[in-house]
Amino acid sequence: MKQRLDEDTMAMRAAKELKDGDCANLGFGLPTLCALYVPEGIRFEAEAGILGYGPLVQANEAEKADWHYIDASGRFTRPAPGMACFDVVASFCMIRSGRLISIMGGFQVSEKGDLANWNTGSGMLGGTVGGAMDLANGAKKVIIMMQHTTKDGKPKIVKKCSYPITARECVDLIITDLAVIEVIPRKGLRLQEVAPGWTPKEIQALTEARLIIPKDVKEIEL
Amino acid sequence: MKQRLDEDTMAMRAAKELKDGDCANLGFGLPTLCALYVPEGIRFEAEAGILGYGPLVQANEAEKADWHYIDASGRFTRPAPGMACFDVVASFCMIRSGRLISIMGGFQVSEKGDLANWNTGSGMLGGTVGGAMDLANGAKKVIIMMQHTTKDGKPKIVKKCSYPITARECVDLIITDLAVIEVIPRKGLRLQEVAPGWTPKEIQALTEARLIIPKDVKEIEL
Amino acid sequence: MINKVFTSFDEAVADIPDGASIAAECWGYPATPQNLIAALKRKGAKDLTIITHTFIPMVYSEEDAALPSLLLPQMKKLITSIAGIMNLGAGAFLQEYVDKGLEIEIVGHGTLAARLQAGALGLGGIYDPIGLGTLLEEGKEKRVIKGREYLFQEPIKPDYAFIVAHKADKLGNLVFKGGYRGDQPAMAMAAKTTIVEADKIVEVGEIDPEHVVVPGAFVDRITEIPEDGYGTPEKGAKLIGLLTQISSVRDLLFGKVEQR
Amino acid sequence: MINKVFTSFDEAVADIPDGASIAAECWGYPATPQNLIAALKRKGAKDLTIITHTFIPMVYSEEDAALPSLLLPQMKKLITSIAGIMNLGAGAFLQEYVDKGLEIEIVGHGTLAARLQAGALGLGGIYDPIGLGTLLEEGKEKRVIKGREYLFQEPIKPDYAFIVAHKADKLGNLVFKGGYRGDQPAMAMAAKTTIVEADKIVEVGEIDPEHVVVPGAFVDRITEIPEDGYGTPEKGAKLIGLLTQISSVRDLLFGKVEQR
Repeated sequence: MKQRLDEDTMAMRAAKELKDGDCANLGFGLPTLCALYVPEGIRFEAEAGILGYGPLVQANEAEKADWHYIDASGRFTRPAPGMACFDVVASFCMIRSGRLISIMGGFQVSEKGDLANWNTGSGMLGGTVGGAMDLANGAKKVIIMMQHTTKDGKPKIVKKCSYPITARECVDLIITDLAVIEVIPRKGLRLQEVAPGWTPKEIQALTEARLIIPKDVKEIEL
Repeated sequence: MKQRLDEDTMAMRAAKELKDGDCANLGFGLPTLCALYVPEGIRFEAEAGILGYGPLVQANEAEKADWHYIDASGRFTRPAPGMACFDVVASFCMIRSGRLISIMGGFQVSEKGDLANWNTGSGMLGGTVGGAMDLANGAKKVIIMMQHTTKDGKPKIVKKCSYPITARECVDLIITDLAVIEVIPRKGLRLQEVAPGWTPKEIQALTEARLIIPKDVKEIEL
Repeated sequence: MINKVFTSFDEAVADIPDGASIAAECWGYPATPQNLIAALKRKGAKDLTIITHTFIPMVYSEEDAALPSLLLPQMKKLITSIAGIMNLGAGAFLQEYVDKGLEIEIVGHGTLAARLQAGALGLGGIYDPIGLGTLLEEGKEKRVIKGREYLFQEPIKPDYAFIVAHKADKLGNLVFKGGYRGDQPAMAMAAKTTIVEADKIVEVGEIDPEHVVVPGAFVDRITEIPEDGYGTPEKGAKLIGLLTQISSVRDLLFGKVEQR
Repeated sequence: MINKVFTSFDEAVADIPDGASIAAECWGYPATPQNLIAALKRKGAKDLTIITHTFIPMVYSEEDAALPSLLLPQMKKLITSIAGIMNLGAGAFLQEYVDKGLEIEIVGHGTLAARLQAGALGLGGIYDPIGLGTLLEEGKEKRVIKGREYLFQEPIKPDYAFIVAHKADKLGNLVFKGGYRGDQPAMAMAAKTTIVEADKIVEVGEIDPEHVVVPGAFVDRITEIPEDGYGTPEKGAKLIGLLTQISSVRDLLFGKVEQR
């Protein structure tokens, strides 16, 4: 059976979207991994008000964990040269004004680029919005990292989100364990890259939204 | 002829309104003098974003003047222990939220406590508003220090301001070279103290607005 | 010099009446004014409105930490951007209180910050671009300004702010450490009365004027966290040890980057 | 590392087009990004909108200082809270330009700060309590919210902010000195492009993370003020000497407290 990309490979592919000088906010879960695979010169932002924090503290060095230095997902980081601490008002000025790249997880992305990633549908208490709506609306580029399908095999890239949305027409790029898909405003979803061994047709079969499939679809490169 | 209070005496009287722990913003001109006559424990604020600056630099020590440390009137001050520097947004949060006492100059105060102190009436360019409206609306207490009459003897405490106003019903206390007058909301102006040798009747004669004159009007004490 | 220093947390919160609104940070676990929260629990004021960025359930004993959720039985309303962490059971732990009448207002975090900032500036309202087309637009006035749609949002002006600072001088000038600033400067500026617990209270002059984050004019009462108080480094280390024994929390704190 | 450092003020402003809006502080005399202003004058971009807290007339030669008023011949619009200091002739010096079509928008200083902050947060507008019943309410929408009246105010989002900082590290993290912060953090956050002139550019790591006032993400270009530039301590001292020879200015700077 053909393999899907593992989480680290997805993170490596997402990390490729970040260039020297970029500032990025890495969302809860999967996106956190990107911090491990970026070149020098990228700074990460945490909503609490830290830009440019250092490497994550790993489980086997828990004694180094300091609550004062946490990333956007609440994981322990470390101070680093060039870091800046600020308050949440400044943090959301940064987030809302296109100064950051946002890499977030997703429950669903629609063919228009609507994002659902905060609420599983059981009313207001069915999720945690945090800064997700600000990032989705305000980031320079919104990259969604997620599995291509749910655990029971249902498409997560859909015609219309069935979960409550985070923001309308906000997603720029979707990176899944099967493909890289670009959202073209007012046109739809353009398949850009596929996981090794997968064909565009196979990807379309696992995608509810119709994909624009150009002739030059490549294999995902890292 | 009976004397009017000189500027220093007015400043001493105004300074009496400030108590240990108070933070105050001293407006352009006359109010600046209050800084010379307050006891310890009062901190002064400048809109630029300084709280608790040190003594003013005087003309005969101009070589000590440093543009980085200026008061609300743009005069040179000095750093002092316990001082805080902040930005203008924080400064106006402070000014607008009743955390400061404002001592300002005035062109006119009306019997309702309307203040005119920013514009001499020749349109928008007829004055400099700066932070005056914020202070007038937002201060814990608004104290106006001014001469009781204009240079040509006209009353400055009037029924209705003829100059464009700074804010409506904002003044709490008026300190002039003749009297101390309290603004009682929805009642009017209550004469509280008079300059030595002056009678309430004489003060009323130089005041267009009707004064409430209680039995216990005292001489101004310092 | 006027005395803002309180030696007792209980005294520092003694005047908080039933029905008061209180803003308190809760970021990570100990970026929380825990000692003041515990004192308010002891006092027992009722019908409180709590404004906090995250409302984390108590997954450990009250001896180890005191988060805003400790006040649940005393609360009438909760304004928050995170009503419980999903992986820790989402908002389920709140449902019991909602059923008993607790009102919950979910607000995006940036909007929460903007509303506190609006409160601090004395504004009557703001038009915010965030939340359009989502559950959070329900009941909000919409307005198109220069071709773009916005939602009307009310300012937040809490009666009290509980603040946890790194250092406070005796005039109330505050400095923070790392990500502990969070919403706290906006909360301190927006609140009518600001009460601080600081890792350390220092003398006037010990904080460089350029390094002050919240100027003393915004601070009314200061307390110092004692050695056996909540939020000390020792308690923090102990908590991490306890939390990493809960697998779902361990996954949150270290999971994805374990053994790489 | 991406290079934000420009060695020439002219290059730092080279892309500013006709019609651009520029926020620039002008507090006291040298709390002003004078070198960038002088460069913009040399460049000669037209139809500019200048946003500044104070618009002081040039009462000395261009060799000694470069204030926003230097740009008057290039301006279409001025947004300010102080259009000239009264004692220095009030707005009279502006009238000639107004007659030639310069548009002037007077805004209270707190409202200017709130509008910049609103711009930085991406808001569509704010309801501000200041200016009611005054000349400044003219043409503004009024609204009663919870029994109190407010004026609708538009956010300000300048195309460029010119910032004068004390130190900048090469990532653009900024610190200020004394009262020079002023409106500048809000301007830097609200602007699309932020250009800084700093007393000194330092290496990454030389500014303590807790002391940063404007984080580098808000800063696009950095220049260093050279020894012969505007705004150096030497030029400041010379200016004070010159200004105290003008009696009206001397009175402003020292008058009331002289010989006491």
